[in-house]
Amino acid sequence: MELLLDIALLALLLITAISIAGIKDLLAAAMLAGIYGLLSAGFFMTMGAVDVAFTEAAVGAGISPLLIVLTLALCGRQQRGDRQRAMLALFLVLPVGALLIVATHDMPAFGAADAPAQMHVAPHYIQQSMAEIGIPNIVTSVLASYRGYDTFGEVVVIFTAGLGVLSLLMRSQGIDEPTVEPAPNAQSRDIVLRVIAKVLIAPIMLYALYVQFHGEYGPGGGFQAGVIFAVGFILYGLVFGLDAVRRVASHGLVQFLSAVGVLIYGSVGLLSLASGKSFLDYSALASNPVSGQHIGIIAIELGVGITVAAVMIMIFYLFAAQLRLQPRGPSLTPDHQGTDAGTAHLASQQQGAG
Amino acid sequence: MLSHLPILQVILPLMAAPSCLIIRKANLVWLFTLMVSFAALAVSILLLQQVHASGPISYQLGGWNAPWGIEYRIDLLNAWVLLIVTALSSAVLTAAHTSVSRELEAGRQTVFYTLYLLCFAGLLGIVATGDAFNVFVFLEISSLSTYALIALGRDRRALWASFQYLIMGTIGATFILIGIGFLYMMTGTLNMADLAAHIPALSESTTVLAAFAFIFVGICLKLALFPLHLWLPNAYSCAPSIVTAFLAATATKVALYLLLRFTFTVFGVDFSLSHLPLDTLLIGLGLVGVFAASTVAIYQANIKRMLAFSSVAQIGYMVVGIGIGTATALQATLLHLFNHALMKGGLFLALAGLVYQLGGSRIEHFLGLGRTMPWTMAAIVVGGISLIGMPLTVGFVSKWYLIAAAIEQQLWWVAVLVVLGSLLAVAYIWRLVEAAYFQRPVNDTVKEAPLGILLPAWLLIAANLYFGIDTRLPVEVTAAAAQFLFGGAAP
Amino acid sequence: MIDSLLSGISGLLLGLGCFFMLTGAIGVLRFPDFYTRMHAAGVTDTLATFLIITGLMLTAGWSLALFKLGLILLFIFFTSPTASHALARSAQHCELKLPEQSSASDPRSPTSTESPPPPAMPTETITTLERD
Amino acid sequence: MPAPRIWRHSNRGPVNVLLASHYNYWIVIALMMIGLYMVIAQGNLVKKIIGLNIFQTSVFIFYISVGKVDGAGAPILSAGETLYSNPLPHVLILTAIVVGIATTALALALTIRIKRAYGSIEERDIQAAEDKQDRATPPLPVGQEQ
Repeated sequence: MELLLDIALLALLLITAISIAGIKDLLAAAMLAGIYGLLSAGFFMTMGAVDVAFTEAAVGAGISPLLIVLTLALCGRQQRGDRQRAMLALFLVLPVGALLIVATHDMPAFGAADAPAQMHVAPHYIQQSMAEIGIPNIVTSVLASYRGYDTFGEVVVIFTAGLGVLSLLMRSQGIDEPTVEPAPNAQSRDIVLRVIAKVLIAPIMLYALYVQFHGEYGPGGGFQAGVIFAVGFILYGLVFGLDAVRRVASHGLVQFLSAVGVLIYGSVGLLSLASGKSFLDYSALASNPVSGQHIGIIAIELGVGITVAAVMIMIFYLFAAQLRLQPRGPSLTPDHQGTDAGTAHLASQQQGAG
Repeated sequence: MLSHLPILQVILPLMAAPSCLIIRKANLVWLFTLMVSFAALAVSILLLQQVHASGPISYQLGGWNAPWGIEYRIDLLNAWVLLIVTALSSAVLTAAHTSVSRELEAGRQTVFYTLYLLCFAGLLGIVATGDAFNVFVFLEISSLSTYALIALGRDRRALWASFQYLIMGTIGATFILIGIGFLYMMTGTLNMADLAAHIPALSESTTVLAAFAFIFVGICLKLALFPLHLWLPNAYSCAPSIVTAFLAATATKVALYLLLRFTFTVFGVDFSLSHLPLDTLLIGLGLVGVFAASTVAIYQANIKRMLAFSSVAQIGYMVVGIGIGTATALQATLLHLFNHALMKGGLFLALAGLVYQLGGSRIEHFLGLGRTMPWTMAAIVVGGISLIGMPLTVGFVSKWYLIAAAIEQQLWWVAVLVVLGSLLAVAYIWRLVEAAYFQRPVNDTVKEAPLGILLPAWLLIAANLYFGIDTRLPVEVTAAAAQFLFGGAAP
Repeated sequence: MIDSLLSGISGLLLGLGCFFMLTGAIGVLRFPDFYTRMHAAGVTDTLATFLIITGLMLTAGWSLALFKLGLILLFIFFTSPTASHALARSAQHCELKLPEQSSASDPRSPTSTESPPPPAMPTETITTLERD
Repeated sequence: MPAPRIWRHSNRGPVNVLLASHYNYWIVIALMMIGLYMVIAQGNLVKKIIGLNIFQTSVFIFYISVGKVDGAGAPILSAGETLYSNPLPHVLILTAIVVGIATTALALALTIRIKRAYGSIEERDIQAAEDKQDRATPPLPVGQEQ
């Protein structure tokens, strides 16, 4: 049964990928990319990778189609046919494919319990993490403690991306410059959207907090929580206008918080350095090593959550602010309605994944 | 605190980057960045001393032992590369304030320095780590910040160059990720030393072979080895001058380090050079790269672009050194790593001064510069001579070792081609000399480049001369590092 | 006894839910224009999700999962109609025409006749962005 | 630690076993090729980015498949369960997904800027504009130029 599900999902993924490659309408491609993300999240679920499925649902089916749609709103949705590069592409892709096929020749069978990947390092995590770290979610143990430094790198990557987008899309004069256009038209006048958005935002935030602090026991953690938290803000921004959401969290504040999250994570590491242990050795944080691990993991997950939420909100601000620069004039209201559906789906997918 | 040096090396700039956003004022941020860079330089000097005195250092991050946690492992090779990266970054940053305040608008300067620090930290992280997946993470930190830094260039082409680099770089990084995945699948570990212990038993496995191929191609994309170099000239010629100087002096060096680390330490000399025809491939690609890139360089009107192609050619020399596959040849590669960083750092900084005064770096800007900007022009000429490989400059030292290694292995044709390649360098450097010294200045009022840029540029150029005469330090360190790679690699 | 009854009901609900979901999908593919397609997607979507989740709740027993499923149900009851509403509003806003005219007279989407029918998210929404 | 052994299909039965046991990997390979093909062949920048996403996601699917153990559950410790999927690939892919979205965001921001600067997001148009800009530069006074 499980195998059947697996085969069906992968076949669907393949079909989706092929149709993305073939379709000329970019908006349809973006939506198919969202479906692709959702399907792969489903696949990860069947593979038992619940944390990954959660993240992929939030990113692959949520944030990334949202950003693509925002980009398309600025760049147009039609693609011109271009057959020139097809031969070159085939010429490059076929050897890669051949190499990959050759590589499968000596691979261990799928799902084998005695494959080398399952034998060497991983058993230690499964058998020892309860004694050494004391939390049931092994993925969180490995993520936050055994390989906590990778996760620090991951937070810095997100921070870098936020800064990169900032450096690309910020106005030349300054960062906090007020927008030129009058605001009256900026918010959706649709009563249904406004009411539902108001009703939903509080539970979304609550859910984000739940995911943030439940990561030790179930799927979830700082990254997923940060994304959901940001989604709450994005929904607010989409319905009530960019200015309204900026009044809640100004651009400068968001920028500041994105740095603070990284600093929190790093400071935990520096604390353990200061007490003579290795960088990010949480056992230095309390007299009992296991409770030290607990404290450390909660602290760094908080750092991750803050940075991720801040960067996602910042990226949304920057992309959305670009829409106002459109020479065609204010196109905010329809845009809100257009992308709101995407957000609603996104939020529901996240809920489903949780 | 001395035992924490390996992590401090990376964590200093990494933590300093978000702090920049909190400081906010561009001048202060520059000062702060500069201090951090010099602190990192001090750390790397201490590290090199420690490693030289007492052998490789291993640092367990999070207090978890090696195959389970992430390990930093500093040996002579990475200590050497760390020193190069931090030293060049410090020199480039000294010049940054003058150049950046001219080339970038005030609002973007803070973000610029933050991204610079992130890129710097990413490069250091790649070099310091002993964990294959950690390499990928830090590779992405440095890459993402590099894309953003390049896109800060004033010309709109900077955007397109950055996009092209982003696509190629991401494909490269994903290839590396695939390779690491294959390795993990076959061995169950991500630690480099642990991988090195497992791979000899698996050398017949096609999966490991494919892993090697993917990692090799992925790194070569980042390294801009000849047929995969297409992103480099655009990226270098469109980026802000300081970014070009920094990337040319450090980024490709780190990619080359990664190539050495994977071929020699992880896969082992036996696997990479004996088992596979990698030596022929590398010599071939390297030499073709030298000739193709040098020839194209001769016809470039934009001098930044010309030097970018020259970088591709110089990478060719380094790769030839790996391909010859002896300790001497490897030493030549490691020497050239250092020397090329000095040359290109100095040359691109001098160009930054030129751009500061003239607003561009096309060949017509050079007319008569020998008279109007004598010091800047002199720096460029000395750097160019070093690039050609004339005696008394560092360029000579590394080429000498390379030719000696080729002759040692009876590869006469390689030696001859290396010399011929240098002649092509004469051709493109001569164009500058001719324009600057044998033509009339278009505009007599042009002033010398500001001291803020000229001094660091001359510092690097002087280093070109100094290490060309007193070769003890680099030769000693690289000899030991090359020995270490050949001796300590295959267990 | 109760158990088998419960599982029987839940199986029935799941089956019905899947059936409606399928009809909705077929509707999206087969219906001629945006509004009817949206009708097919929106109405069946809400009903089918309701049936499927109720079916799952019956099998979950008294547990945390039941509670979570209930929350998801509540969430979807809010979002799914709202999403349909938002779509219809934007279609109305840009005075989207019915297909007979639209494919012939819309210069912006010359390829729309050849391209395969759009997926569950109707592509027409973004036209609003471009027209205003 | 047990020495890893080399897997050979010759000692593991007929071809259909091979097909079933590596089904995931075949699909992953197909997805990778489609993604890479899109990145290279598509002229539209947004389409390239979507292709890059597919390419990266296929690698994620590969990693997660590596970590799968038949009959094992999610790697969350619970009483009475002894068999868990391998948590390490999950952790690696969590990081990789984040890296992927970071790259996507940056690439899309670049696309917006490119649209502003060149008026198009088709590679052909941009290349044409570049060539035009190259030709528009004045003829060079120094003799060696082409």
